Amino acid sequence: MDDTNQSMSMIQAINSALDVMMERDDGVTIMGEDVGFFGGVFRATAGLQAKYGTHRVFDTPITECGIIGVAIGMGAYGLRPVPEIQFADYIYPALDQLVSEAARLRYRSAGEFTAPITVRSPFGGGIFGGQTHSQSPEGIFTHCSGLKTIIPSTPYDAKGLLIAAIEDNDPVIFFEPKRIYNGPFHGHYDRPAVSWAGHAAAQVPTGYYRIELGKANVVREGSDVTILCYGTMVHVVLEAIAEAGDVDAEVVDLRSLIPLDIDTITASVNKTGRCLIVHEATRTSGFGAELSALVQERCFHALEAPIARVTGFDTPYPHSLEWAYFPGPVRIREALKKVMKD
Amino acid sequence: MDDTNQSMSMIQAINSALDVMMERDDGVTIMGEDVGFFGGVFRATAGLQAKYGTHRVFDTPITECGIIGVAIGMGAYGLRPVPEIQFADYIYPALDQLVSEAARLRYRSAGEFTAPITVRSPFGGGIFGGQTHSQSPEGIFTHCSGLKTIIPSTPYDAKGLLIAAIEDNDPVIFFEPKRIYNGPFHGHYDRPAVSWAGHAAAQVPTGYYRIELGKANVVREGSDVTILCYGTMVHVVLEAIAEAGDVDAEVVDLRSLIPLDIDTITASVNKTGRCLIVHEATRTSGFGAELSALVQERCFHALEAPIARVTGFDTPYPHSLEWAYFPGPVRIREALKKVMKD
Amino acid sequence: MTPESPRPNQATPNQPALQLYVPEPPARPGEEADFIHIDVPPAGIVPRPDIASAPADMREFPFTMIRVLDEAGAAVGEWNPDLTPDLLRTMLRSMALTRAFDERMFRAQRQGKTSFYVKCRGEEAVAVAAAYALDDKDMLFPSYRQQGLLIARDWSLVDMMNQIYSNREDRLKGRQLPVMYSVKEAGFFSISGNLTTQYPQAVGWAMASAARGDTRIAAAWCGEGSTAEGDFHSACTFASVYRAPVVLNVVNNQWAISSFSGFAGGENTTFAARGLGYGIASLRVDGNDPLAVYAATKWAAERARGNHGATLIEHVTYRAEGHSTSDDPTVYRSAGEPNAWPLGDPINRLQQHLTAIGEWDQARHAAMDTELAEQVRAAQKLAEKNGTLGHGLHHSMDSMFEGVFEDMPWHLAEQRQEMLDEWRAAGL
Amino acid sequence: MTPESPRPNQATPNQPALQLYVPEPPARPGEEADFIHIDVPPAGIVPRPDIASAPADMREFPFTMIRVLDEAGAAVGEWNPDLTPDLLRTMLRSMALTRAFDERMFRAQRQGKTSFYVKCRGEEAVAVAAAYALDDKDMLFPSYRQQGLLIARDWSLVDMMNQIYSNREDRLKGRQLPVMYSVKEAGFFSISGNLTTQYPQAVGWAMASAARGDTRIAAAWCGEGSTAEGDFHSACTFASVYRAPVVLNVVNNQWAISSFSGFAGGENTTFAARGLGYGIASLRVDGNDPLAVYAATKWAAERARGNHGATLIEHVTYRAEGHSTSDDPTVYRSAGEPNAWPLGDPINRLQQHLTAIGEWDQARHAAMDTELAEQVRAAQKLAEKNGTLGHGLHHSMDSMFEGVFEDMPWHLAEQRQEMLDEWRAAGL
Ligand SMILES: Cc1ncc(C[n+]2csc(CCOP(=O)(O)OP(=O)(O)O)c2C)c(N)n1
Ligand SMILES: Cc1ncc(C[n+]2csc(CCOP(=O)(O)OP(=O)(O)O)c2C)c(N)n1
Ligand SMILES: [Mg+2]
Ligand SMILES: [Mg+2]
Repeated sequence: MDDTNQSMSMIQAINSALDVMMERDDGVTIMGEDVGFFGGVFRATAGLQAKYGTHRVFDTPITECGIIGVAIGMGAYGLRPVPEIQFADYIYPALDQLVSEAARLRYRSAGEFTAPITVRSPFGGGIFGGQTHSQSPEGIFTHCSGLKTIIPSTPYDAKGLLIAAIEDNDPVIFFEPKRIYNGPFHGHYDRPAVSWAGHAAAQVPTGYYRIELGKANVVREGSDVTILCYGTMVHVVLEAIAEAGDVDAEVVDLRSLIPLDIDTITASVNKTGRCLIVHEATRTSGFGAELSALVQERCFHALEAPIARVTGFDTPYPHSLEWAYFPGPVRIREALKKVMKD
Repeated sequence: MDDTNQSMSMIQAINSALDVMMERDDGVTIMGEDVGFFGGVFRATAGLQAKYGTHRVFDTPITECGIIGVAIGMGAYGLRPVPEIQFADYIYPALDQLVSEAARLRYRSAGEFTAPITVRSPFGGGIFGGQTHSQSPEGIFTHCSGLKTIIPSTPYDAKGLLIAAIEDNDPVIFFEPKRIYNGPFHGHYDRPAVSWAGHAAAQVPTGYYRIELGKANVVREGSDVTILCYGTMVHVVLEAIAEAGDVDAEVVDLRSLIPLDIDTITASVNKTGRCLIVHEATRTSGFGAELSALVQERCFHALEAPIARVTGFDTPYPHSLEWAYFPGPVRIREALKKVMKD
Repeated sequence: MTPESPRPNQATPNQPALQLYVPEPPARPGEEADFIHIDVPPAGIVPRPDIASAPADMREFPFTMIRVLDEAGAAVGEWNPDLTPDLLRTMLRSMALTRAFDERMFRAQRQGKTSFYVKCRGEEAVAVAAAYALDDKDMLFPSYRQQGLLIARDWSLVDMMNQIYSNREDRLKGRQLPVMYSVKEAGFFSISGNLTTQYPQAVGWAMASAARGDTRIAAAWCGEGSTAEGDFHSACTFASVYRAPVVLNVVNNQWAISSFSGFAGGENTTFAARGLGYGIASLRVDGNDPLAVYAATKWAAERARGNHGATLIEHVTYRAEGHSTSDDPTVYRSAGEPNAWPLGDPINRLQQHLTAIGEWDQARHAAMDTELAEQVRAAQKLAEKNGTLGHGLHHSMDSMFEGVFEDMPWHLAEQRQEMLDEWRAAGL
Repeated sequence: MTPESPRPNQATPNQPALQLYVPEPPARPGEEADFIHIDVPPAGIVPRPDIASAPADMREFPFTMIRVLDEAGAAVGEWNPDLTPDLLRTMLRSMALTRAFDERMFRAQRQGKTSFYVKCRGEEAVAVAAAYALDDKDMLFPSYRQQGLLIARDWSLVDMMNQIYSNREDRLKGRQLPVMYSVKEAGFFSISGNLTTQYPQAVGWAMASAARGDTRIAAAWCGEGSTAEGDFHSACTFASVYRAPVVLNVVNNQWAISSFSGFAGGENTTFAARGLGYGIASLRVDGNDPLAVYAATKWAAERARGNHGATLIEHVTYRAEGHSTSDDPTVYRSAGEPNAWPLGDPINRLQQHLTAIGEWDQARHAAMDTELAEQVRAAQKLAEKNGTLGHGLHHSMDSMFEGVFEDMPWHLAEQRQEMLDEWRAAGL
């Protein structure tokens, strides 16, 4: 482990993770729409084609089905493809290749063939992107056996988790909360944007390190209530707690949805007796439902109030009404009050 | 309403629903792989092409994406397409057209264009169909705003619900539990198959009738525990209760996942104080998770024990190990014991 | 490499090492632009087949280019549609209005009045000329870059701007990204943000129209990059199998964001050739020649109306500016490209033609430009009275819950109430 | 019709009513079979281009048919691969073994020993001849109907049967539907139940091989019906763009379950023509002529090895029996079809050729058939010792939870425990 630290934004940390892994493993291959010469519409792959060549970093035709299908074939050959889906909203044409193929290849071939691919994709709202640049489809992937689903919330985690995902021999869906690529976002769209500079988790080692998949991070200890969240919402939740002032909440940043760190979750809820779940995705059958089910199955007798969910509403993502839709500090604060009262 | 009744299997009831609707509304148009001359691999559309012509019942190229995309266009024109996806396992290539297009067309065009399509598809296991003829992907659709998801458990319900689905002006995913097309199945694969003949719900009116979408059916009243289930599982659950003997369970056949009959569910759980959820789909992030979350959010103070789930395991559907995978009477009975004890 | 990955087989004289070919555009920033790979045949040389021709008898059409306007601005050859000067002027005006509208809305985005805008500069003929070649009642399934269709169909600029601003008069209630119009009244289908999904939908609409004995046909557009999506293939397959009355347009503007057309397969054949694979009649036209676009569209429309099946048309054109307001093309393509582009500008070319036939002059053109700029400015003023994005007037927050379904189910009603309660509780 | 649906436009002399065309096969049950639409050119007339030919110079190949064996059983023309009698006999034997295996396993399914089986009768040449034309180390991405590949690569019949029986020696642990083999050792990719997904995977494998400077190429197979899936299009697009060293085979056996090839677009052009659309070299061969299949595959393989790019090959053949054990073709197609089929039977044709050149005779053929039947019977006996589906020996129930991931996560371990506890509690 190289322990020189450097201040990085999340996008820089992701770029660094890719760079480190391309350097270490010549099977790591990046592909996707506009990821090559241009370096990606969010610049995640900037500079990598120039450094590693077009054989290892290349633009693709605009077919998400093809991108994933081809990546699976490359993975079966023995490479470690890291395909990018330009926006998570465009992952659906690839769904069959992901859930029927990548997710099941190891199983159905009894380990003869595997799909060690890491699918990177920016997800989530907060950028006025409308219905097709804002979605949070992570719940779907958590329902499909054979896929891991990872979502970082800081530059440090993004790099360590992405490296672990690429090294993983199973397919990983790596959703990047695009709203916090360039700075943490606390949910107040009307306040000036802040950058990552100065944030503790923006101090990122320049070299190789990994964060084990399946380990949550308790980003704030507390005794009143457990808040389960991930991605952008971690920052919004922290802001809401700060604004509420009077609730000593424990905040668990899941980081890994599958595999889930159930021990950290149950330990926390057993301690606090209350639980609030926050995600941007639509509510019904979102990952929050699974979290709620798991928590009540395991912490039933410890629970003092119903587990509550603050989520995106069950509508398509509405362009101009984004800030009513987005689960911001107001909604979280109000939900906290309710959970504490019940 | 024509009130001549006739004994019908589920597949006959579905065929009858299609026939009745094609007769009543010349916009109803059936399309899909092998649905035309052949009448479908399960015979659901048998005889309809001969009766209504190739313009209204036709075979299609093998592209689920195309089938749904074309159906959406026909729906936007003003027809009421009823596309068939041969097996629910093959619906993924159509996912983008379903969730990004059909589900959002009304919303994004503010009602100018709609997709009044009913997507029929056989789903579920129990037929030694292996990984790609056995899946239960309903959970995914319940997560996507703008789609209704319907699952019948008897011939009577299948016809009434399918008619209501076709008449609905929004897109409906209509999953047909193929294991019970030709007879109810109680979960004992090693006992002789039974036919629908003689089953009360196999008495089906030959004419038009509808069952409102969004209304559950309490198929067994009871006071000890509420069991939420749908499709094939309704029959397996009833069998498990009969075998258990000592539990007075109330069985709610949801019939409609979206919209959900929340009032019937909460009334029942508030009465019994216990809740078991049963489905064939894989557990994590399945619709059972949403049911569990909803029930604990609404019936928290009435609950005497944790809500439990009996589901398919989180693996691909294993061909030869089907009867260990399938949530049969043994598993349900054991879960019931646990729920009653806790 | 994964643990189980094998070593590559050693190359031998009989079996040389394989090599991965990765396309490269002719020029990157700092290099000289070069369109030598685009073969430009003289105008007028391509014959015009009968509209009932079998696709098998038309296999050479994807490999040439239908061009009507020659270098001097004369309309020549069998494809010359012989339009009246009035119609030519109307087309010129619609193209110029499209461009004026684009300029203004691009600026509005830069001024923070909206989140997003997409121009079609250089590609105006593709949409505008097609609109005039089709019937007003034919159904259009566009991508985000065919605003010219709406403008040619005389749709209200204010209405379009209301959508761009997501303001209180936006008929789409602020739900859609700017430029994702939906105008049923003008036969303009709701634009999707997901590429090429409109293609099979257009085919389905056309099949429905045919099944009902209607006379209306459908037309769809997608970019050359978008042809790679599976939806394109589904659409072409259905269009071929059922001989659907649909015109499938591929707008080859050479770029898909930063990816040149080679990444869509453009190095190995034309995009019109895609149609050959399905046995669909396929034409390739100079997309910056409004008369050629008009003529090809007319041919395809007549073919469809005569129950002779679908046509695929590749329009060879050039995206003269960035992909959208989110894009900066100087980062990935040669700055010299717009000038090196061999097919000129569609507005200039029609202007030249009208001038050549004595039906137009410099002064009238300048007057038109001034008038159109004024028209757009006036429309903008009206639209902005209804609000701009993030500034004041918009649809009510709780309208968000409407229209997901025809009737609002309980869970949405409950979520709406939850939202209203939270606001109230928070004192907002 | 929906509430908002418009009335169709009235037809006029200028605008006749549109009609929806829906394909119909030439014959249905009770009608006389007819393959007049399949044009069969004489053997030997198609020239053999250089393996480095540009696709643009080969555009006529999709519209003819490469045939080597003439009616008398002579091998003629430029495509004659000049194989040794030994290799010809080996090919014959593999085809006959494939057929014997099919017969036996079909019967095993009928006897309730397994849930499902798929025969390839009449199509044996497509897989077997290709296997010999490729290198043993080339990677194969088959559909469920290319069991001939495995047999030609001398894979163990017992191992295949173990899979079909899902028994305790099934290397796939009973997880997969019968016939969905996976044999890495034989370069045979895990078969998917979802159609055409293997196509882009094959292209990806080939691209990886090229990127690594390997010498191994890939080959994929799908049915003509499966060409309609978006995956086919993605694969062809990638194969074209990156000139991937891959052979893409379309097995046109005229039927996709009950749908004749017209529903995949076969009425309007050939399936080989699909390749034209991408600028991929495309060949169309008599799929029941083992020498033609061999020669075309060899050409494509050499082309790929020489870094000249991908080839698409349509194999014109006929599915002589039902789709699978779940299917009864007499319900939807004319009973006379197998006899009317103009390209004969691949085993008969190779037998005829070997006999014609004096390298084979009736007696040897009969002896071979007897020997192969015995070989299959013996294999079956061995396999059945390991169990048949639903009868005794199989992998342990809890093996179900293994191999979902490389390492079992807690939730699967917990579910496994739950299952075991439930059984125990139930006294099972
Ligand atoms: C399914 C999907 N994938 C990716 C995108 C992102 N995207 C938007 S526009 C675009 C490029 C399209 O290029 P082209 O089809 O050539 O059309 P043009 O923009 O040139 O008009 C891409 C990749 C998308 N909108 N939808
Ligand atoms: C994605 C998907 N859709 C549908 C099916 C159902 N299905 C299985 S085989 C088949 C027909 C395939 O026909 P073809 O491609 O011609 O191959 P053949 O069986 O003739 O070899 C169909 C529709 C499937 N397996 N996967
Ligand atoms: Mg383009
Ligand atoms: Mg076939």
